[in-house]
Amino acid sequence: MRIKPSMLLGFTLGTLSAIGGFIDIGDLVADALVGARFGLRLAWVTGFAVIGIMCYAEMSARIALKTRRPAFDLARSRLGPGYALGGLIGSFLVTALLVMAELSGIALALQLASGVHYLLWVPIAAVVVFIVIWRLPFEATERIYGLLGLAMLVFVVAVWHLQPDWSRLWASATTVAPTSGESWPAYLFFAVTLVGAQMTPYEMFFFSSGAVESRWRPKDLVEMRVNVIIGFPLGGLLAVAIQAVAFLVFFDPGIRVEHISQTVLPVALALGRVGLAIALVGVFAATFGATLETLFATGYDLAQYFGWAYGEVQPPARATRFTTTVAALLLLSTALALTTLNPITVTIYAVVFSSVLLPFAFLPVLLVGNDKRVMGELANGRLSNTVGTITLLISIVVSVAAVPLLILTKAGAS
Amino acid sequence: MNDHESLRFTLLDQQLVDAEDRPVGRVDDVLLDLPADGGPPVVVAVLTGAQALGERMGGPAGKLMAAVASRLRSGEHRAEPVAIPASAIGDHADLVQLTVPLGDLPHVAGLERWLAHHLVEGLPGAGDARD
Amino acid sequence: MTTTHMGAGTGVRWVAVSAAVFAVVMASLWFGHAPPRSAAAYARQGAETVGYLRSQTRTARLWVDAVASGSATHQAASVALREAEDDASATAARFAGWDPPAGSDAVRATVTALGDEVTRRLAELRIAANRGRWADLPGVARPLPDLAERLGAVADELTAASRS
Amino acid sequence: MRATELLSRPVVDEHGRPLGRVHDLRIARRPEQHGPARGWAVAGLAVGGGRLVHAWGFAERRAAGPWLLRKITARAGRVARYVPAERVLAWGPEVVRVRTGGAELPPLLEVVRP
Repeated sequence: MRIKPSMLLGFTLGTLSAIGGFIDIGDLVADALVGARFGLRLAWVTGFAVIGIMCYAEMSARIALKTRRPAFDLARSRLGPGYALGGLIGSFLVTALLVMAELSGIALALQLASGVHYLLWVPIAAVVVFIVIWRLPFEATERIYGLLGLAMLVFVVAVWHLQPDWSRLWASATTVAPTSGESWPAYLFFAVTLVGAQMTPYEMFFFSSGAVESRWRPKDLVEMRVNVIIGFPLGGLLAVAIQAVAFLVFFDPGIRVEHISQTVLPVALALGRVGLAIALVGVFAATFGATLETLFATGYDLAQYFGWAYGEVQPPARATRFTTTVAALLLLSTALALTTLNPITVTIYAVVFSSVLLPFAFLPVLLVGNDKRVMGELANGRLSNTVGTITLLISIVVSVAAVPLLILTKAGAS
Repeated sequence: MNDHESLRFTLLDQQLVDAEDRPVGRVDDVLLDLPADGGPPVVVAVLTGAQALGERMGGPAGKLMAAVASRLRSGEHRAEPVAIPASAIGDHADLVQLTVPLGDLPHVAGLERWLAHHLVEGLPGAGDARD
Repeated sequence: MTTTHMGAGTGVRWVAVSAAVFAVVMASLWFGHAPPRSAAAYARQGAETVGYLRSQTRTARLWVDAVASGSATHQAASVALREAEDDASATAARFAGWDPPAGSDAVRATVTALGDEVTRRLAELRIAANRGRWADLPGVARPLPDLAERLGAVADELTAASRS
Repeated sequence: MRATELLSRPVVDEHGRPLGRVHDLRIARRPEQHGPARGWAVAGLAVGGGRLVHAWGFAERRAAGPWLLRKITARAGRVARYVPAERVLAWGPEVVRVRTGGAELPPLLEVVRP
């Protein structure tokens, strides 16, 4: 079979969503932190998150290519403007924190590469992000960062080079209980954190809006599904690899992960300077891609709520309210990053609050996926409905438990 | 079977696009009129914009939204939300399609135009707002 | 579609809801940031603090090893060593800022002394790295494993004390 | 009159007995002779049942699943009734008054296109 260039091109939409959306600053922090404290005992959460986000990304993209209506559009038309406004404000606040954290992530990667303090890199990163938003076409952007993001695979290689005791890894991965010295609330808090870091609603909003922007039609269904089936599990694999290397290097000495530098340290120990350099490229690409995704997702949400023109494929002057929103959010996040607020702490809070919003994002998608009058023959099948319902129920539990656990465990400190 | 349809699912809150498929806004409310002869109410216009939406939602948040939206508008019509007459509405399958281009609706998407004119167009590489 | 007929009660309800949310937020902040008041809680915080100091010590040690074996770049290592030192001094300062409950003066003395020692050792590493004395770094780092052992022992003692 | 003012307005019969609230308006294209507009007229009201059942589309059976949501909304969906516009005596401002003649209103599902 001959592979057409357009297929590769379409494929990168999924790769970018996976690398930039699945592996972002939230994962780089949360996975390493969790691996160091709980080994692979929370890897099942990643498994669940991958399946859940695959289900909803597929559903929302299927709806988008049938109806040209992305996920946030549905939230408003199905659940009313009041409900959607709550979701909009919530996701706006969470994403503002996330953009700040992702920008800091870019800066921290550059700091580790150069030795120059990250605060000096923050405004530079913001300017580069702005230029990319302003000038670079959507597809070129996602191709570049999707491909660079593959550098994150170095974490998978590092697992082998650390010559682990595989039976110990397996035993850890198959245990659902906190490690000794850790409490159940802390264990559950980090389960929530991982869900928030890995099932972020903005992935779904970005993916479905991207499908509308790329003018995918029902004939692109297979291509879309290939993206989902390859992209998100790849992201999940990377997440587990980060947990594994942190487990192998940090668990026994009792090291707590507090910095991105610690996330990449196991790769340096396993693969030397070259490995470290590749890991830094991966971190850079993942956080850069995620900065763009979070910014766009927020712009999309606002534009879709009010019905504004939006789009990265449009020149800025054709979607001025969208462009202005994105630019304003970028400015706000840059200012926030420059306050020297600890980006790691901000990340933890952002992903926890993000997990609170999950059911609000999922419900309308599930409803429209079942609407035969809208979806026709592309309506949800039994698999989508079963997985979707279970994911929705779990996300409700997570949403309710997230903030009490955050307070009870003092953000995982004890 | 009756050929009536749900206002909630086919009109209210739906995306409005103009004759050239440009997003215009959403159907934030629907203006009804009771005919003098006693017949059922008829749809005379769809309302779009944050002013209509804020008035619809009510409460502190809605009032704030309506007030801000009204402030951002200019001209003598600012007390009333932006209305698009029912005569301009065409097809409404997944999106509500207007039969006229955005250029023929001077009150709609005012902020979009203002930003294009005052902020975005002046910058290099922004593209043209009017093509 | 919910709020079209809310009438006069709306304003009152908003005030009540806002007040309740505010109260919960304040209570949570207090819970998250209240200093330890009992001797047991103080000892537990001491154990926690010493545990973090050990983590920072061992992280620094790993970076020194990595740079000595050529696995890490000087840029990355000097950034990481500075982070370890900053973390250690912040950890120590946080604990030192709490007033010890009655009978906990010894705990305070032990923990703050360890905090000072860790910060001093990590500062030496940072200075050596910034002066480019990379060859000396393993020598400067030699006391670290010992220090980490001691920190571990103290953490265990304090944990035991907090439970009794 | 705004359509959303009508939504959630209480509905009573000619004796003032409550019949629930307006949850949806059924609209139909107007015949051409009624002016240049190809606009709509209100054909009837969807009344009774739960607010969410209507908002989520279960009252007019837009969706068959997922199973759990269908179960949760099944009873409330059956309670939803249809009021043809001809039966409406007054559209507001406080309540919508409806002439029932003592008979049951038809279930919404009977008059909605499948």
